[in-house]
Amino acid sequence: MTAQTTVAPGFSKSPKGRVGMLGMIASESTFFGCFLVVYLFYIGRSLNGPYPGEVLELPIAATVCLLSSSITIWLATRALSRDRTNVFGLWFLATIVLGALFLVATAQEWSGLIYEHGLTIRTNLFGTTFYSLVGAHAAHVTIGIVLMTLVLVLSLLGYVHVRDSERVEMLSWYWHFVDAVWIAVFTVVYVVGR
Amino acid sequence: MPLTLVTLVRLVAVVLLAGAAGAASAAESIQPPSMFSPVSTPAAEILELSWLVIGITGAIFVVVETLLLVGIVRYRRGRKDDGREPAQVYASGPIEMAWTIVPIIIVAVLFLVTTRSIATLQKDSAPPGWLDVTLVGHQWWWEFRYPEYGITTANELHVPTSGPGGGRPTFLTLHSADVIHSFWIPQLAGKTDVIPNRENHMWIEPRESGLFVGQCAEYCGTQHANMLIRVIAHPPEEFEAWVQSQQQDAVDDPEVRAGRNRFLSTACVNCHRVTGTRADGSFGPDLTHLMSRATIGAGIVANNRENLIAWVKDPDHFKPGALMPAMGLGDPEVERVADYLLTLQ
Amino acid sequence: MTVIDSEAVAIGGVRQGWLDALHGWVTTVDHKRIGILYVGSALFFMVIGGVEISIIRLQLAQAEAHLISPQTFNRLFTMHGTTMIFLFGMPMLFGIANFVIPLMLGARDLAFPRLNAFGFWLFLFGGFLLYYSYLGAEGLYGAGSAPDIGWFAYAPLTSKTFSPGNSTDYWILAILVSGFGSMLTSVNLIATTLTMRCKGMTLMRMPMMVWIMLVVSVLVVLVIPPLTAAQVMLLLDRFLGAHFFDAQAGGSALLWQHLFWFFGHPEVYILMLPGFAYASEIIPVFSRKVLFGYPAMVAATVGIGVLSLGVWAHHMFAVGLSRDLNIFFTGSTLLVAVPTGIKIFNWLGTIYGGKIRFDTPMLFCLAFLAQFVVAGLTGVILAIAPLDWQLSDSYFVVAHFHYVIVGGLLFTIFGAIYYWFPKVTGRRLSETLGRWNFWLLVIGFQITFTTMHVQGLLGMPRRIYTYPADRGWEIWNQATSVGVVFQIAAVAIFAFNVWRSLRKGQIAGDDPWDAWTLEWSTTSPPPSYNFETIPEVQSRRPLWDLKHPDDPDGIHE
Amino acid sequence: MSWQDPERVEGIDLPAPTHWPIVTAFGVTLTFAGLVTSGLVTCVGFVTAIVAVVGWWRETLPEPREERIALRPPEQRAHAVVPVPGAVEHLTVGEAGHRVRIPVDIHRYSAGIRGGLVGAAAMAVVAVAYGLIAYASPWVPINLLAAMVIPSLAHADPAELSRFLPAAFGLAAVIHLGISILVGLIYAAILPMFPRRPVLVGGLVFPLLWSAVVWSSLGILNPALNERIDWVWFVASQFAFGLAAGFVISRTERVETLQTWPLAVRAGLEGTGLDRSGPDDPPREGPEA
Ligand code: HEA
Ligand code: HEA
Ligand code: HEC
Ligand code: CUA
Ligand SMILES: [Cu+2]
Repeated sequence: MTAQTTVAPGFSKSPKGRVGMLGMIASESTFFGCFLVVYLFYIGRSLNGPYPGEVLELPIAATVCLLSSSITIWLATRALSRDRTNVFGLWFLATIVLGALFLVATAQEWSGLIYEHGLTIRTNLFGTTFYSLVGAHAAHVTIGIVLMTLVLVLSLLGYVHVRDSERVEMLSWYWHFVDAVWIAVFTVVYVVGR
Repeated sequence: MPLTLVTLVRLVAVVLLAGAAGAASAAESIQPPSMFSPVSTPAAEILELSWLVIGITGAIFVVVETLLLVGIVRYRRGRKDDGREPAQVYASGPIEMAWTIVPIIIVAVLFLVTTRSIATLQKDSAPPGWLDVTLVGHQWWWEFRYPEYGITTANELHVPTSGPGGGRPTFLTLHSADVIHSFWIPQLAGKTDVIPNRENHMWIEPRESGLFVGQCAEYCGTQHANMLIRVIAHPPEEFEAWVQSQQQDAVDDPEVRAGRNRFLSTACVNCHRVTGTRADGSFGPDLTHLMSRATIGAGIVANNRENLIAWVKDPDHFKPGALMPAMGLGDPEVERVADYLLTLQ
Repeated sequence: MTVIDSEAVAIGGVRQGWLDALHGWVTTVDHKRIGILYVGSALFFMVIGGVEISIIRLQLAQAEAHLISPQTFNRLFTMHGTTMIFLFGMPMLFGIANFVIPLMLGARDLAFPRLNAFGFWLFLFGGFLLYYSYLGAEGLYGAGSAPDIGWFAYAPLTSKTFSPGNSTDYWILAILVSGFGSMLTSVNLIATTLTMRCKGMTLMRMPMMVWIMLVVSVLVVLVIPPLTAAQVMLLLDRFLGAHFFDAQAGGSALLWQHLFWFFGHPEVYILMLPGFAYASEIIPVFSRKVLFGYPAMVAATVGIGVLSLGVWAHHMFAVGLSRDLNIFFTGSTLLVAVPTGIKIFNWLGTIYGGKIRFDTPMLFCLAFLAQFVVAGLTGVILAIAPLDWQLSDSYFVVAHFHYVIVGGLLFTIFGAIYYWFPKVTGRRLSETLGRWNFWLLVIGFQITFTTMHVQGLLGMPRRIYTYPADRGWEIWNQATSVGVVFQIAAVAIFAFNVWRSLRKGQIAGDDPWDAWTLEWSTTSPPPSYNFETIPEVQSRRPLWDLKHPDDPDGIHE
Repeated sequence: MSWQDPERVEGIDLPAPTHWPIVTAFGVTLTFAGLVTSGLVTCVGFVTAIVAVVGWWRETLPEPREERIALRPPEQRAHAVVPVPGAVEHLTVGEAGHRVRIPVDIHRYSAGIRGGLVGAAAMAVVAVAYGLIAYASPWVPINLLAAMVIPSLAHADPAELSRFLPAAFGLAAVIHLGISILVGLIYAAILPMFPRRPVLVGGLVFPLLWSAVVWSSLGILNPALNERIDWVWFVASQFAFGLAAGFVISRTERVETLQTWPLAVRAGLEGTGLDRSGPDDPPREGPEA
């Protein structure tokens, strides 16, 4: 009789969003997988320097920032699901700042590589694979930060509530994924690749 | 040979294909480049394996298509059908088991035999005593180097034959100067790609003398179609003679001085080599013994005065897109250059 | 909220102004209309791809012909392959899935309807971008040249050195864009299948088609990104001077091949599995028997999907892989024959004991069965590495894959169109014309593609714009070309049949084929909301249960 | 059926049509197209895409815009499916009922594996006996089997073949056991389809057929073996396998005698044709629902 009979059981929001996000993450994973494999394949095959061992340094600080941002975003989503919008905003801000710090660190690293060591994407295979892999990751971080900033602004304007926690959680999944990719990149580029 | 399944398949195939090939090229001298008329050890081994595979797949084909036909005929809806639905049968463990395992066994057998065949055919280095040839693929011609003899030639590969009591197989080392090509003479061996920044190998062992044709099999740009290969297998003595003639410096015939000078003062020398002259390019084929080759332009036209003139005037005439530019020489000059080229025995 | 009259938006509903109609189509998020858009554009691209190859066949009908220049020829086969795979094959199967799957699941739409529309438009604009290259890509010889690198675009032929100008970039970008579309649509299908099944529809009660499309979608999600990654690398090489595929800088030409075929091989199953899906729906209905061995079919589908991820280097047997790799990839490739065989035999098992009705959809599926076996067996021949050394890159390969793609996929696609056309439009396609279509296509197909095997065995490489007269290939090529005439006639009759039946076709009714899956329980065409109330099922064949309440399916499953 | 006759509902909410997807797609495509045409195109495309995405979001957040579609009037709805009881043909053999899983009696697959292993042992005994008698070495048949895969063995002399070679032994064992188990499984699956004399069929007919197939292709399958093979012994070893495996399997369970059934029925492929009622008999009624 009423409108409720018209709602298909499948139309409830949550599971399909999750499945969709998992699908996107799966495809992004194979995308990064290819760049990682190519990086591994080309290790030690550059015909000329600079070589990774000479110019790369462990980005410890950046890594700490990025990994800890996974914790802050988890705290943020938890706060939102408990309807504590202000706490949510704070943790979200923290996440954005940590992500931005990571980007700053990357930018510094790159400018050092380019201007001090003369390593560009054209220099050799190391440059080619390094900038594309790290760059692809940084691009994902940037997208994440833009999206999170949007959400933050909306929440400051009072548009974000518990009912959106599902969506914000999907965003956090994306962010966790970006973090996980960084662990792989870190291992391949800075540990194995040096 | 007893009349077995495989011989039967063989007979049928040979008759069919002989008809196929014969019908088309009755009068021509060139043997069609068919893998079914091998004259070299690897090609013959592959053909042996093919018979087995063709036999097995042929048998599967016959069985499955028969089952299908029988099914269609036997279970078509009859004229006087009562319109009732047939009994519904969901599955049958045993028969499914059977038709899973039978293919597994067939696949296992094929796999095992192929393993042996791959191990026999694929060689990574030349056994001692073999003739070494280095092959370089170019857009759209072939360069052949014989490091042992210091010879370089193009488009026509000369090798010795092996007799029944053994002989001298040829081991080819494959390189590319630009993009990927693939070296394929079906009567001698399977194809192997020719890849930049990578060294590949293959070997041939012709058991008959003669001319065997093939062509580049990997798409390599505009003139991929006209990157033909000619392999000439000689009896060993004849091969030695050929080697000796190739080791000579280029003929320097005073009668064609004019053409020679024109040639040497044109950009030809940047791309072509004629030993003993200042022509020392390697972008195009070595012309030192140009006239020992039966064709030009990687096998597309006969090597004669008329075609040489046409070629030098405008390579695009035979081979649109070829990487040799038209040099803009006037007609008489071209003819003189051609006369010079004609002396490069 | 205003209540909208459903008929106004239903397909073939009340007449609207054409502008309104157009607006309706471009803004629609209804899975059925998007499905129709997909199928329509796919057919459009198929005709384009067919015209391209017809020109090629004209050129090849004679030895040493000079009808078209080598450059034109190379562009034509590149565009033919690219168009047929990316702009005909994939969209066609996404289109049919779009229309049918929500109906089969008893859902109102896909999980993300707007994303669905987005995916479609990405594909279509990607296709336009590819064809814009004919006008826009200032290649080596001035304005206007399509890509000429072959559909698998092997490095280093695609590098700036060997492919100056922008034609290659058009190829990359167009496929990149439509690739995004495919990926989104697949994610959408996965989410729909996993979360929006109607009540009672457990995974093992889904129609076979849904299972297969689920596996296909997972494959798409996993293997399109490697293609995208490879294309991004190539773009970096071409635009920023990176060296991924640059042999001069120590880069590897084979890297591209590995990445491409890691995508490319699963891609061919992405194309063929939907064909299996249509056959798995059509053969039971027209044999009047339940699909034989459903669990085995599901297992085989998943098996094919998994195995297909580990066989890619069988396209690279001739590149000089190590012995061990050649042996490994021979073995893994051969293994695919096992689950595929299971499928073939299960379809045969379905036919056996049935009462076959030879309507056009069934004719196409039976021909598919007969032809696919040949295609698969030539695949097995190619999978034996030493044989592949002889046959790779020859017309035998061309014959093999057209036997699968045309003899298998195209036939099942026609079967599917004849099968679901009544559901989509409410009218049936003419059976008489359908038979003409079928027989002409069978004859044309056989003449064209059976002869191609011979050319390959006689040593004719593919992608050559001309060939010497003394090789013995000419009459075979002539036969191949003659077959195309029949195919053109078949496609033309099909087009005519669609055009005529849309206006004059026999009214179909809800369930013209006496079939068993949920899409036949609603009207033809279905209302935009698909079902008044969401169905509830007890078995794999809900309509069977309704038709034979004394003998329901569920207890046997 | 319940879901076939809907209660009256006012309408159904469906996602509203929107032009943002097409605009977004257009923007994205232009963004890429700009790379090969001009930067301006990229800019326009990018801006378009951003505007479209914002529009898209505004339409879907916080809740996606939907519109209510009126249900079609009842006369334009789908017809309820008409039940046709008793319209399905029956099986008369086996259990009562419309549909059964056939064949009814099957062997356990474990019996097949066991049979395969026993057969493998029997075959090995014969083969090794042959090795001892003909070459005074038990390793010859084993090495010959391995020669199917190892090219160097294919050209080995008798002395080499008489030696114990660990790699060849391992390989031969894997091939022998693997294929034996598979064949044992097939036996278990299809012996019930030949119910009259399972041991005769499985022990003699199949091995003979198999030997014939091997005979016709051994030259390619295993040239080394082909040169040295003694066909009498070979067939004997096949019989040993067939008899041992057939015996083990057919002992595990009694097979119902189905020899009056057509083969397709024995295989479990079809169910029609079992109805023994003649064509003139009236069609049987299904049990009342
Ligand atoms: C639609 C797609 C499709 C499908 C389904 C297949 C299916 C198969 N293909 Fe094919 N293939 C292509 C499309 C497809 N292919 C394309 C497009 C190319 C070329 C790309 C290019 O170069 O441009 C290609 C190229 C190609 C090659 C590379 C050739 C080369 O370039 O050198 C190989 C080599 O192994 C191969 C093998 C196979 C095999 C083993 C199967 C198997 O899946 C077949 C399995 C089926 C059967 C075997 C038949 C049924 C089974 C039975 C009846 C059971 C009993 C059988 C046995 C025990 C053997 N294919
Ligand atoms: C879905 C995939 C698909 C489909 C359906 C087809 C369909 C056909 N293909 Fe294609 N083909 C490929 C995928 C496909 N192909 C691929 C991937 C390649 C490799 C490309 C490469 O090497 O890079 C290839 C390559 C290829 C070649 C090799 C080219 C070469 O190597 O030089 C040939 C040669 O004959 C060929 C022929 C045909 C023919 C005759 C059809 C026919 O079935 C087409 C029939 C359809 C029509 C003819 C359209 C009907 C048109 C009308 C009704 C309008 C009227 C038409 C006219 C007036 C002309 N194809
Ligand atoms: C830019 C480089 C270049 C220049 C300059 C050049 N050639 Fe060539 N030449 C080539 C190439 C490349 C080929 C091989 C073309 C092919 O077969 O695709 C070739 C082929 C030939 C052949 C055929 C050789 C064979 O065996 O097939 C002849 C003869 C020839 N050139 C003569 C000349 C003469 C004479 C001149 C000068 C007037 C000249 N070339 C200038 C690059 C050049
Ligand atoms: Cu060289 Cu094709
Ligand atoms: Cu493949």
